[in-house]
Amino acid sequence: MANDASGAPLEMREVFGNTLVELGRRYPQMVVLDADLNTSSKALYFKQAFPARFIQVGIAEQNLFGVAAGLALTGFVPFPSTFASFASRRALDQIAISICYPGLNVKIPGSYVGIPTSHAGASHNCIEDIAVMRALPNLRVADPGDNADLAAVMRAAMETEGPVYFRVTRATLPDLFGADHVFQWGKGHLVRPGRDVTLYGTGMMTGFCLQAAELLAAEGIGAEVVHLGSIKPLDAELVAESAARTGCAVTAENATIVGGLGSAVAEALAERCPVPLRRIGVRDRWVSSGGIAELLAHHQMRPEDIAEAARQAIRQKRGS
Amino acid sequence: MANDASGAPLEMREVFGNTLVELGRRYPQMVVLDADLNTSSKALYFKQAFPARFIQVGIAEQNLFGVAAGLALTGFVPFPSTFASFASRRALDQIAISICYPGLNVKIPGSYVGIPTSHAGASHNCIEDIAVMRALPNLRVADPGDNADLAAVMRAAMETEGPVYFRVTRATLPDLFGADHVFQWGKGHLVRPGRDVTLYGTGMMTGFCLQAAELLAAEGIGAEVVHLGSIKPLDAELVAESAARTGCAVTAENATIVGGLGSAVAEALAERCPVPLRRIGVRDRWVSSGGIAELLAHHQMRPEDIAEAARQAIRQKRGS
Amino acid sequence: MRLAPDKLAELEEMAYQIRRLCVEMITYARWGHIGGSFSMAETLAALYFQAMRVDPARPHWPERDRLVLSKAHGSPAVYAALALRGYYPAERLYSYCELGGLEGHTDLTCTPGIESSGGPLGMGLSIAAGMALGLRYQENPRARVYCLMGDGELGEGNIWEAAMFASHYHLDNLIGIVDYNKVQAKGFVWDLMQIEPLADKWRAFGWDVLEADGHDLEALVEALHRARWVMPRGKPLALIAHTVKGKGVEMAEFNYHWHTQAPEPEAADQMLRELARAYGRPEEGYSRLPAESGKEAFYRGE
Amino acid sequence: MRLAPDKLAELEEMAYQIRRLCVEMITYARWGHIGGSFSMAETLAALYFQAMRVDPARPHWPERDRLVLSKAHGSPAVYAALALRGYYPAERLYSYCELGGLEGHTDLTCTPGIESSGGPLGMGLSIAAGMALGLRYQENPRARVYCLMGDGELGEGNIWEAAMFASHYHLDNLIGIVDYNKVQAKGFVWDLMQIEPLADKWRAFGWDVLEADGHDLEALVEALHRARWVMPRGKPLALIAHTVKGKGVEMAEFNYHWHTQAPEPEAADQMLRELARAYGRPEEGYSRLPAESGKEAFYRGE
Ligand SMILES: Cc1ncc(C[n+]2csc(CCOP(=O)(O)OP(=O)(O)O)c2C)c(N)n1
Ligand SMILES: Cc1ncc(C[n+]2csc(CCOP(=O)(O)OP(=O)(O)O)c2C)c(N)n1
Ligand SMILES: [Mg+2]
Ligand SMILES: [Mg+2]
Repeated sequence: MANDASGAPLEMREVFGNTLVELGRRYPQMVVLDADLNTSSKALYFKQAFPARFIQVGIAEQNLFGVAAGLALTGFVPFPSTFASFASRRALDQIAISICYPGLNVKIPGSYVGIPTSHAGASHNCIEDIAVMRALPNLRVADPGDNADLAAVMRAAMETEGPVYFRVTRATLPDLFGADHVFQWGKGHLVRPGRDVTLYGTGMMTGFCLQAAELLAAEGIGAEVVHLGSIKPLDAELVAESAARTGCAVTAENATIVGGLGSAVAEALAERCPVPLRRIGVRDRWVSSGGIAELLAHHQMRPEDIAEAARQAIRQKRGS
Repeated sequence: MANDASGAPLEMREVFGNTLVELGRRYPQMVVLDADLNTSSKALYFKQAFPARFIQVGIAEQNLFGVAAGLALTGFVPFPSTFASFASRRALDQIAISICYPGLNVKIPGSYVGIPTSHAGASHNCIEDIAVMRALPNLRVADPGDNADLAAVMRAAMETEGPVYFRVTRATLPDLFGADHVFQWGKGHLVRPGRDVTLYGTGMMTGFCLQAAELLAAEGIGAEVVHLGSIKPLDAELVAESAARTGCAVTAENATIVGGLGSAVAEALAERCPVPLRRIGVRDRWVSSGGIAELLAHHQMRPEDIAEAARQAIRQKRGS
Repeated sequence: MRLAPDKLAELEEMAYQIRRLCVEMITYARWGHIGGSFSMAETLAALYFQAMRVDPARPHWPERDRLVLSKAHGSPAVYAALALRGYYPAERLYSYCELGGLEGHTDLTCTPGIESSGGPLGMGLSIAAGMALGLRYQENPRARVYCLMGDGELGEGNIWEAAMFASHYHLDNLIGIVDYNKVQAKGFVWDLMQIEPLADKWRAFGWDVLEADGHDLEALVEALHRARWVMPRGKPLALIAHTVKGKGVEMAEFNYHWHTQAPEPEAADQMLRELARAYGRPEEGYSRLPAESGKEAFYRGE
Repeated sequence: MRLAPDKLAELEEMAYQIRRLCVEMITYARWGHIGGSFSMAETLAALYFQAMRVDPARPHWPERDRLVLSKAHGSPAVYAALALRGYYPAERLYSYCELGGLEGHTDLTCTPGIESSGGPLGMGLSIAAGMALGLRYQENPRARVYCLMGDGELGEGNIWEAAMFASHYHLDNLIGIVDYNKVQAKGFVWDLMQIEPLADKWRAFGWDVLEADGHDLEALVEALHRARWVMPRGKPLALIAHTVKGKGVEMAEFNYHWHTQAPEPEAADQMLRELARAYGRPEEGYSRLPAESGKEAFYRGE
C-alpha cells in the first residue's frame, strides 16, 4: 500500500488514488467527482476501477461541490476531488452552506497543498486551506503525516458521518507509522518523547519535526514530537499534557502560520497550559514559484528552522 | 457624522454610506461597486451622490471582485460592496488571487457580519470572515468598534496603498471614541485600564467588554479593556504589554472563535507573553435565525459571558 | 391536460393561502421577502398540489419528487405550501426566524419537506443536478427534481456551471423553473443586470425551454405536465415562468421596496384584506402582535 | 485587410520562435504547459506583432492595449512573445519557475508586459471587463482589452458572469479570444464538459462572435482587424479561434498527456528539430541541462 512493487515509498497521491479504490470496493455508495485533474490527483485510479461511479464535472469547482451535495442527499458518499486551492477558495460558499451547514456526508480531499506544489506558484501552492476550513462549523480537518496516516484518514473519513476535509501533499514522505496505524479524530500521536520542548507537527512537517529533534538531540536538547494529523477536532488534552511536561513548544505546518495548526495549538495552550510557542510555516506571504528545497529555505520551514525555533522557545521558557 | 439630525446615534451602515460619500468627494478616483445590495449596505448613498462612479454588477460576486481588480489596474480605487458572507466565501479565490496576490488597491467592505444579521440565518450571519481574510497575505483586516472608528478605518483604508477588508455591523453601537479619533493600522487602543485581567475586543464586542468591565468592577475586579480594531496587522506589542500587566486575558469578537481575533491574540501571547486566555465569540457552530438578544445569549456572547470568562481566566492565573 | 374545475379551484385556494400565510409569518417574524414569495404562489400551488409526487407522511420516501428552492429567501412561500400540504401544522409558520423555529433561509435539517439548505443565491441548480444524477444512478426513473430559481439569481455563474453539467449528463429528470418576476433586490433585472435573451441562454446551454404565464394556473399545470411527460428526451428542461414580483398586493407589485421588507401590522392588515377581496373571500385582517424577538432596539430598519 | 508578404513572414517567424522558446523554457524549468502554449502561438504572434498597440519601452503607457491571459498556465507562450517583442532579454525566460524569476502562472508585479495575476481559471474575463470599463471612464477610446481564455476554462461560471456584465455595459473595447483547442487538462472538451454550441452561448450572452482558424495567421489578422475596427457597435466581441492543442509537434497534438508535461531533454531535442523542419529552419536541438532546482528527489513525475 505505502510502497511500490520495488519497495520504494509511494508518492502520497498514489496512496490517495489506491485508497479511493480500496474504499470503492468496500462501499458501493461511494462516488468520486473530478474537476479535470484526475491524472494529477490520481483520482484517476478510481475512474479506472469504477468508471460508472466516477463523475467528471469539468473545470467548475462550484458545481463540483454543489453536485456532491445533491448526491449526498440521495444517499451517496461523494469525494469531490480538486486541488486544495480551488476547494478552499473557489468553492468555499458551496462547501460551507450546501455541505457543512446541513452536515452532509461529503469527503473533500485537498490535493497539491503547500510548498511541494512549488513551480505552479502562489495560486496553486495552497497555504490558507487549514485556516479557512478550520473556521467552518461541522467540518473535520486532517493533514496526514505519511502514507499509512493518509490511508487511515480516508478510512476514518468514510466511517465518520458528516463532512471531512483532508490534505494530500504532492510529495513522497518518509514513513512514520506502520501498516497497523490507526487514525482517530481528535487523537494526536506522541512519536518521540522528550522533555525540553514539544514539536507539534501536522502533515509532511511531522517528518521535519523528527529531523529537527535529531538536530536538537545532538546538542543535548530533548525534543518531544507530537503528530497532530487530526487538526479539527484537535487533541487539546495531549497538546496541553505534553506542553505541561516540556514547558515550551513549536508548531510546524505546510501552510500559513496565520489561523492554521499553529493557531489551533496556541488556542489550546492559552486555555489549558500557556507556554512559549513558536510557529513554523509560511510566514504570511504568498508562495511564489521555485524549487522545493529553495522554497523551504526561503520560507524558513526546514528541520533546521524548526530546531532554531525550538531553541528560541526554550530560551523564552528560561526567561533569558 | 456619528449621529442623526436629532442627535440619536446612527446605525453603522449609515456611517458606512455617509463615509463613502465623504471619501468620494475627496478622491475622484474612488468608485463603488455593488452586487444588488446597495439599499441594505447603504452603498446607496454613494450611488445617489456619484451615479457615474457607481457600478452595479448584479448578483455575481465573483465578477464583482474581478471587475474591481480590473478597475484598480486602470488606476481607480474600487470599493466592491456586498455582504461579508459573499465576499469571504463566494469570491474568496478572486479576492485572494486577482486582488491580494498582486496587492491591488481595492477596499473591501464586509457588511452584515455576525449575530446582528440575526433573522437571515447561517448563510448570512457571517462568522468566518475574520479567520478567512486573516489567512490571506497582503490583506489588512479591521473590525471597527463604533461609528467614529468605522469612519476612521475607511479613511485609513483610502490612504493606505493595497487591499483592505473591513467589517460593517448591522447595528447601532454605543460611542467609544470621539470625533477626533484616529485609526492606525497595527495600533490598538487602551480604552479602560485595569490590572486583574485584560479584555481584548474588536468590532461591536469592545462595547460589550466595557460593560463586562463594569460588571467585574462591581466585584472588585479591575478589567483592562483594549480595542483591537486593526486585526491585521495586530498590535502585538500592546497585546503583550497589557497581558504582562494583568496576567490573564479574554478576547471577544462578533465571529467564530476559530481562527479569528481570539487566535490572533493567542498567537501573539504565545510568542511574547503566554498567559491564560478565554475566547468569546461563536463557539464553532452555525448561527441560525433568531432575535439578536436571543442569539447573543444562546452563543454566550453577552457582557455577562465575557465577565464569566474573565473570572475563569483569573482563576486559572491564580492556579485554582 | 385539462384541469377539472374543482381542481383549479383548489389550486387557486392554495395560491391564496400561500400569500395569506406569507403575510402572516413575515409580519409576525418582522423579517422576510414578500415580493419573491408572492410571485411563486401559483407555481408552488401547481407543484405541491398537482405536479409533484410527494407524501407528507413520508418526507424521505425515496421515490418522491424533490423541490430545491435555489432562491432560498423565498422560503416563506414554500413553508406555507408545505404546511398546507400537511407536512406540519400551520401554527409552526409563526416560528419563522425564531431560534429553533423555521429558518430564515431553508435548512433541510430541521423542516420536513425542505430538500436543501440555502441562502446564498446560485447554488440550488447544482444541488438539484446532483440529486437528478443520483436518482438516475439509483434507477429511480419516476422521481423528478424541480429547481426554483430567481431571475436576478441567474447572474450567478454557478447557475451556468450547473446548466452546462445538467445538459452534458442529459438529466431529463431535472426541471428548472425561473421565477421571472422582472425584479431583483434593488431594482429591475434589465437595469441591474440584463439576462435577456433568456430562452436563448438556456438553449445555448443545452436545455429545452418552455415559457408560461406564472400566474395562470392552467398554463402552469399544462407546462409542468409537458415538462414531465412530453418533453424529456435526453435534455433538462427550463420553464420560464413569467411572473410579477409581489403579485397579489398592489403596493408590492413590481416594487423592489417590497423585496425584503416586513410589513408593519397595519400594512399587513391592508394586504390581507386586499388579497381576500381579490380572491372573493371574506375579509380578514391581521390580528397577531409581532413576535417579541423582532422588536429589539438593537435591530432597526428594513 | 491584406498582410504584406514580409509581415506574414515575420508573424510566422514569431509563431515559430514562441514555440521554440516554450520548449526551451519548459524543458529547462522542468515544468509547464506545452499544449496550451503551442495552440496560442499564432494568436500571440498576431496580437503582439500586428494587432496590439503596445510599447515595450513604456509597459505602463496609459493608452496601450492590454492582454489579460485568463488561461494563465499558458504563460510560457506569453513570456516568449514579450521577450520577442522586446520587453526583456530572452535569457530571462530561463528563470521560468525559479524563485525570483518568471512565475509559473502570470504575476503582474514582477514581469513587464504582464497585465494580470492568475492561475485559477475563469477569472481573467472579469479583470479584462473591469479594465475595459476603467478605460472607458478615462475616456481612453483607443485602447483595447484582449482576454485569452481556454475552452475547458469556459466551464467556470465566473466567465459567464463576466460575459453578462460586459454586454450589459456595452464594452465594445473588449475582445475575448477563445483558444478553442478542443482539449482541456485530462481529455477532450466534448468528453469532459461539452461547451457547444459555443457561438450561440456568446451570442445569448449578448456578444458578437467571429470564428477563425487560429493557426492561419492571415485569418487571425483579418479577424482581429474586424474585431477592432469594424465590429465594435456597443457589444463586446468573442473571437473563437479554432486551434489544435499542442499544435506544431506531432506527439503533442490533440494529446492531453502534453497538457502539463515538461519534456525530458531528449524529447525537447526531438520537438525542436521537428519544429525547425516544419518551418524550414536549420535544425537545432536542445542543448541546456535542465535547471538544478527541478531535480529534487522530493518532486517527481508529471
Ligand atoms: C450569493 C448571494 N448574493 C446576494 C444575496 C442577497 N440577496 C438575497 S435575495 C436577492 C435578490 C434576488 O433576486 P431574484 O433572484 O430576482 O429573486 P426574487 O425576485 O424572486 O426575490 C439578493 C441580492 C444572496 N442571498 N446570495
Ligand atoms: C479554477 C481552476 N481549476 C483547475 C485548474 C487546473 N487546470 C490548469 S489548466 C487546466 C485545463 C485547462 O484547459 P483549457 O482551458 O482548455 O486550457 P488549454 O487547453 O488552453 O491549456 C486545469 C484544469 C486551474 N488552474 N484553475
Ligand atoms: Mg426576481
Ligand atoms: Mg483547451
